Amino acid sequence: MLEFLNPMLRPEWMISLLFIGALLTYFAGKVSSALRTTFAIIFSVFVAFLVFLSGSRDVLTYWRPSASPMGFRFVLSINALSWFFALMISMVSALTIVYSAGFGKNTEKDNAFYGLNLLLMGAMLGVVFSGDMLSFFIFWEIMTLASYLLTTLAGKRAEKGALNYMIISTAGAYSILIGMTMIYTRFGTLEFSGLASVMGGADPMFLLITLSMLGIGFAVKAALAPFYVWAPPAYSEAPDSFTPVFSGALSKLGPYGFTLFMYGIVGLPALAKMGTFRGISDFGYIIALLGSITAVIATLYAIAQDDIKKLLAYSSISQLGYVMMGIGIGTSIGVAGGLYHALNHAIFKTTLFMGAGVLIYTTGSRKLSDMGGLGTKMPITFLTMLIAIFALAGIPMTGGFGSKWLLYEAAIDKKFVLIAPLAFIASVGAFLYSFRILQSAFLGQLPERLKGAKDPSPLITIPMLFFAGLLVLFGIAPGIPLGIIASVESYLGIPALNVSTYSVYLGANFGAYNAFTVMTVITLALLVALALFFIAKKSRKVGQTDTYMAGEVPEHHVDLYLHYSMNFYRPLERIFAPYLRNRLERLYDAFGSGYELISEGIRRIYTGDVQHYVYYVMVFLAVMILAGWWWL
Amino acid sequence: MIAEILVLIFMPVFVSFMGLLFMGIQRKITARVQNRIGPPFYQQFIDVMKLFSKRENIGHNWVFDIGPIFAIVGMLTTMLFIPMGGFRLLSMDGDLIVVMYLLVISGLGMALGAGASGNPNAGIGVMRGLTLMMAYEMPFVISVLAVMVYYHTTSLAEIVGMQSGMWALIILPLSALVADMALQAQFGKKPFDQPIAPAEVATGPIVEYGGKYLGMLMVAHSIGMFVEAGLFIDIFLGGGLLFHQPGIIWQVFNFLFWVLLVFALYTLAVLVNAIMPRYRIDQAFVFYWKWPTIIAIIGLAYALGVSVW
Amino acid sequence: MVDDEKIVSEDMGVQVEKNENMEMRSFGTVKRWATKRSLWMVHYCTGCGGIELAPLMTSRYDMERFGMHPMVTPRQSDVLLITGYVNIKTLKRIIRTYEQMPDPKYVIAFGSCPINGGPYWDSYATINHLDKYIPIDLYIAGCMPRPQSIVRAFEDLMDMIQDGTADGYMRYKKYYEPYKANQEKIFRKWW
Amino acid sequence: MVIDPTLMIGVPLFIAFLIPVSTFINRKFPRYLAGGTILFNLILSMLLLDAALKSPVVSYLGGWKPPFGIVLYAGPLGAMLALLISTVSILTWIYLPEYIEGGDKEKFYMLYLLLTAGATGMVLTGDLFNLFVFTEITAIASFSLLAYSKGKDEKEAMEATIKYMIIGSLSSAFFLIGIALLYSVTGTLNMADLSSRIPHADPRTVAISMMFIITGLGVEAEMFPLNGWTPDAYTGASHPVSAVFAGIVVKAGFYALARVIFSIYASSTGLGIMLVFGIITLIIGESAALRQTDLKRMLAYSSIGQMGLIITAFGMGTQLSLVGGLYALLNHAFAKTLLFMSAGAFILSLGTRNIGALDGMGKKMPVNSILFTIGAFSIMGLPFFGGFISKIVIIYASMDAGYMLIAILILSASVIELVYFLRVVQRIWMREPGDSEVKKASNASIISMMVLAAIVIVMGIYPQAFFRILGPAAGELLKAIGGA
Amino acid sequence: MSEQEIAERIAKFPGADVEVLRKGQIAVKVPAEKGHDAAAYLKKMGFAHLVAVEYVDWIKENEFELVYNLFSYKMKMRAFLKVRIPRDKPEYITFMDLWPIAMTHEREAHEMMGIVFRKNPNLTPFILEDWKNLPPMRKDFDSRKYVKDKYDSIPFAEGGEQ
Repeated sequence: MLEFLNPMLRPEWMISLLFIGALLTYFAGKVSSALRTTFAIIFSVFVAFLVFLSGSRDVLTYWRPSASPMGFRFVLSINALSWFFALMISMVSALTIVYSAGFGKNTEKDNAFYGLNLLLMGAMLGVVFSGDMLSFFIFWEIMTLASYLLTTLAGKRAEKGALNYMIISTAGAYSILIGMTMIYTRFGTLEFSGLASVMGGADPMFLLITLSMLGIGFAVKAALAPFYVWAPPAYSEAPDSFTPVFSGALSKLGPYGFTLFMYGIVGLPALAKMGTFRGISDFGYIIALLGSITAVIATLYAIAQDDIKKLLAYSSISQLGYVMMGIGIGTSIGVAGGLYHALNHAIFKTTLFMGAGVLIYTTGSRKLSDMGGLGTKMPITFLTMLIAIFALAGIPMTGGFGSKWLLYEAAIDKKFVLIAPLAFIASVGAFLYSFRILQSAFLGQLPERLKGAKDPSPLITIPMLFFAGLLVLFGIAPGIPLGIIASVESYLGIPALNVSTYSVYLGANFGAYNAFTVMTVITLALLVALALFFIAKKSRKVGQTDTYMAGEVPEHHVDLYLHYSMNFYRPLERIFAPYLRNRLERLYDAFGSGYELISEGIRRIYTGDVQHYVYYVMVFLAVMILAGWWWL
Repeated sequence: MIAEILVLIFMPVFVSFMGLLFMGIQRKITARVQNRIGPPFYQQFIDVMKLFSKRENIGHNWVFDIGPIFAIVGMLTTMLFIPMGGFRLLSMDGDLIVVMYLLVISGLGMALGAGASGNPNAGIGVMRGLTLMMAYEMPFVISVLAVMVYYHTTSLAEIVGMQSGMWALIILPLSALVADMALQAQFGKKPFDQPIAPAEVATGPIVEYGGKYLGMLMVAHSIGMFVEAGLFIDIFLGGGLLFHQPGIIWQVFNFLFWVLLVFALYTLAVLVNAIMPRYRIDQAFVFYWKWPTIIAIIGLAYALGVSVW
Repeated sequence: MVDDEKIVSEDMGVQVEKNENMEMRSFGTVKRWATKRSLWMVHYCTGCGGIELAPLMTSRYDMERFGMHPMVTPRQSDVLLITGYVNIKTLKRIIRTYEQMPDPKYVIAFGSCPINGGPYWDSYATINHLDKYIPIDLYIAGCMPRPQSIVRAFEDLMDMIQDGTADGYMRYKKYYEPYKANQEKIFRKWW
Repeated sequence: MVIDPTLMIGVPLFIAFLIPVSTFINRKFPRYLAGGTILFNLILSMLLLDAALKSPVVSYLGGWKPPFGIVLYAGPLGAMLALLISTVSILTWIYLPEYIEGGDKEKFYMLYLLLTAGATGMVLTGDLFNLFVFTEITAIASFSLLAYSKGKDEKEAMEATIKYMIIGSLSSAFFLIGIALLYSVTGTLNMADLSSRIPHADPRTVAISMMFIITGLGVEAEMFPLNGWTPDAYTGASHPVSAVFAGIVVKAGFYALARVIFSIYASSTGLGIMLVFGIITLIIGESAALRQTDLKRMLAYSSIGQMGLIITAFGMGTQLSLVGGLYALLNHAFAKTLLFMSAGAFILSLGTRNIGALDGMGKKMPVNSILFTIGAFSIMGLPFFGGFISKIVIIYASMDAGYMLIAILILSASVIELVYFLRVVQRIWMREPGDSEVKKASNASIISMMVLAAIVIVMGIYPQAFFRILGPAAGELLKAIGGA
Repeated sequence: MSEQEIAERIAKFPGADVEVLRKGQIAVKVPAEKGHDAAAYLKKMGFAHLVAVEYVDWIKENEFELVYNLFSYKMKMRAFLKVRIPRDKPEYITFMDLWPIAMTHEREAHEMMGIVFRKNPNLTPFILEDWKNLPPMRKDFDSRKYVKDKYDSIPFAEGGEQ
């Protein structure tokens, strides 16, 4: 029935549709806000549907520009790997646009907001669909620019965060450019397909340099250990309805880059040539180690945050550390775990940031200690965020556990005794800070001013419910996502995972995880518990402030001293405070101000006194003549 | 197949019954330590009966009710995935990592319910519980990792199978020692019972739970006792399988020996509980992340060395 | 001292299930036995009797033999021990704690002060007859009863529970209005 | 009819001297006369470019053959630069009236025409001495234009002019010495003859003459040690004049340097010097701009930096790097002129050159802010703008030529550039404006700025059109190096 | 420093009638208007700690007696500064400038005895529950009558006899 869409299933169609859509939405906004929002939703959802339909059959499009000096052609291709990431990105961006339409605040900035959102979606799809290095770099730069402009829409508070984000990601993009040009000059071709066959032969030293240059660029985007400095301020200061895309979809391009270049182009055998450690490449091991270290550090920071968006920002960095750990461990289980966790992270982080947006919209403040007791007032938001937090913490009832399980299997199978404990501590820490959100925002005492809080408009809750439903579905049948990932792995040349709908068979001396059995046991146990619950007398519901306070009556006007959420993990913070004094931020600032001093020195060269200038010219001439004389 | 299902049904009933019995006996032992007569050994059953027969149960909201329900669900599910007393139950479908994450469900449910009660004491209690969990997870994970690395598998059933010759306790004594220290906090016994400290935070999370809620929590705790002890036994004490000859009699002996082991472990924890005062929460955290972690790392290094070499 | 104009909203207070026709339903002998054999108590040690409870818990008298256990929160306890003289301010807290306890709940008053005000009967602040405000199941006479008499009192309470005469909580529900009226005579509606 | 480059130079010169006479007809006449000639020059240069793309147009002044007569050689490079010069000067002519206040306008237009004629002459000439003559004309015109600003910043302009004159005269002196040395050795002044005779000449004097000429022209092309005059010149000049400086004068000066090194000397040491000093100029220009608080001074240092980038690109000497360098030259000419114009609009309405006063201008002068942002984004090299394409081509070229360190330095310099431009752009868009009312820029200036912005965006989105011209232009320069 | 020496030093204060009660305790009677200066004098001497402001109801002499219980840590000596004020209009100045804690003691004296302390900002109701009656510590307040008509008048909730 949808055959008529077939011609549209080509990558250049989707990207150009989005770019045109961006312009149309921007100018439609000048006319009427309703038109602009509908345009934005139509374009994004339609393209997301197209991406979904396109499936993972290989599609290649060539376009040779007429008079380019370097004589090459642009290539756009859909393959298993790019389709998997495109699915993730389009799903998150489309539904986030629907989500932000629900807020309905109509300011001049909204035209720019929706236009840039579509542009960003197009750029991200461009990066993922690009078949050659130059289009990859061009779309990468467009994506950085679009996300930077979107961050600046948040106004004064986002100024420092946006500038830092732009500087560090441009530096990363430039290191990618250098890496790419090194490959281009060595092999003469830009297209990934051409490179894949040739790259294997290169000498390990060359491979190391190029991969590390590219790696720096992708590590910046994936907020890996030394480069995550830009992430917390950027994620938390960006506009509330943009952060889901920022941390949900945008951050996935780092891992995409790593997977593409490490396994898609260089390939496992060539990586192995660079030295192996217990069966996996040294390069991969370093990335895995960096990933797990990032996970722990970011978790310790996240536990101490009171601002909900900053907390979620640190949590995204730590979860991305997990993804990088998975991709770093090159075995089929490791990469499957990494990719599956990237998908899970895209879903539950988007839901969490959407929920955070709703909370900030209802309570008007970003501090967790100002919220409280919204669980009963906003049940849908509470339920969706609860499921997302279950996935974040990796509770077996949701999809989140599957990816974490695969990561641990991979780490333990290869006896990585440094990565596995770090990962586990980060996961327990994840459970701590995710519960902090629940406790501060949804449980505890409901303050007087939030009495009127209720669930937001359906436009907001539908995307959140969709994502929550997806997480539960993955909890029951992890086979669906793992099936796609298996096809991606076979495309990348890694031995694919043997997957059935409910469980994964890893091999002889591995544990097993049958999601179906776990879920059935949980439901049966639930029935038993409910039965036990309903045997005894029905419980009588009492008011919220009717709690045991040593007989004291909580005076009504003293609103929130009953709500324990300020300094929730004070003892922990006190222990970790000496080690967590933002050393990395201070290092970056020192580097920045150091350079300012150097440039202050340089500025002094231009003294403004013409004698000096003449003196410079004469010295230059004298040196030149001597050099000329001596040389020739 | 029918035998399997029967075992699956009766095991939880047996475990909760024995759990309550052991808790009663432990109260008697603690009393004897304090040189007093102490309650009858079946006191725990009376308490549970009284709690369930309360004529009025006071609850706050539906999230408050979920607390105890989740606690029981978490413990029941975890229990079924741990090989107990010679029976493999469902441990073929979920390995050690699944079990470690399933353990978290009951803690999470309790935290949710306590938070929903709106009492600040509950909030503080939950914070202490989570901090304590993070504290003892570090050494516990490293010691369990040592075993997994040594036997090169994550499946509990296989670990139990491989220990038929020699218990892991003998091969990796340090890891076993650290795991036992962590067990003290998992049971929630004295030096590490900050979350439910009666004097400081009025029994922490369960301050608003009375009547049937408290009864359900007590049942959950009894199952929990068997889960945590059972986990330790499976990893370090060969799943309590002393006699390996075939035949029903040996299986019965094994089962009884396993029950004895659980009782022994729990008594050890209770004896420590009877005499030790309570740490402050940050002292407990620093305690767990200092010496037990160092010992666990040494054990891990040893296990790695032995397994790789 | 509570200033007058503070309007206390409805859900602030403790709702007690008011039904006048509360009679002794057949409250199963087993249930009564279980309640009898595991009495958890929260003790209101404002008066001088609180110190008498310490020897009860320690090895000499060991009330745990009867399954009794000191509990911290009213939600988990069955018995409220008023261990001394009661004045206006402490009466407020006693009433709130009493109402937060789930049924079936019993009250034991130690010493002579709750009976008739004891030596402070003529003070402007002392509550002379505590049972005008909350139903008391059992009094222990003596200007601070010795531990033996307290154990004896607990045994009596157990017998009363067994044969169903300890129905203070039902009387509170039955005569809820008069009790509340008396309480409001002492201090304005503060909860 | 045959397109004769001499018309493009002769007509503006003739009319330039006609202007003072024309004031007697009526007050307004000089402005339209100047505008008319520049328009004529624009059309002519378009036609010249078409012709030059097919085959280089050569014409002899006064009919005499090379060794004596002066030859005008208009290859694709020269024609393209002539087109660039006339477009920039016509757009500045539109932008002009609002910013030149006071007194005798016709003198200004005379000098303005002189400047355009001189620059066009430099670009089209094939004779070395003729190149010197036109350089002198441009220099004189730019001295007087620099000094031409009445009102409160007159003192600053005067000081800048003096500095520029001193260094300018020094540079023309060295240029002349160089030519004299060359003439003494080779006996001819025609570039084509020179390039054929230099290999047989005495290498030592050739080298020395090259050094002299490089120093002379280096001053015009803002190479590192020689560009002392640039910051004061740009800040001192009135806004349209600094725009013209960035757009025409420096470009012509650089063209002269490139023409000399590539087609006359064809020497690798010359390229090496350009490469080394280019990269130094880039780093120093960008770093100095980082700490500026004065908007125009920041733009001045940024233009030094960009010129450094162009010099480096040319210094690499491969076909790809030349295309990249030319693309960067075009982008810089248009974008920098746009930046100076919109900065002028800001400064005129705010009254101060301090960057701090720019807070929240996005709300008060939205159109001007958008134009400033487009200019800034293009210089920074962000996608959708010219700078981006030039950056990619230059980096590919430098890696191709094996200069990996140069590529890294270029990229880090552009990161620094990103920092100080974004600081200004963010100040404009993301801060709350003060409450003082602000005079809007006039429509004329907005139109000229919009045209420039459009060109820059087209350069970013549809680069093929420009590559079609730049390919043969780069080939022309290289061919001379490759062989006769 | 023995009691006698301290007593002589206090006696130097004009109009102070000093008497050593027993080891470590000295009583100082001072006329009402000199009370504040005497207190300042004693504080300078070393009596840094105002333990309490006690109040005695001499109903027969129709006077209230305010006893300022001062203690000196250095000399380990307690001094009772006694001041008499008329009973019908009991007013006195506040000692808050010397000892800030005096505010609470004076607040209690005001509630229990009805003595008004000028310039004490916080003479609001303190312990008693909305008290409409005579200040209770006064001798002419009949406590038994109050108990009879406040508490005994309340019927037994369940209708039992008195």
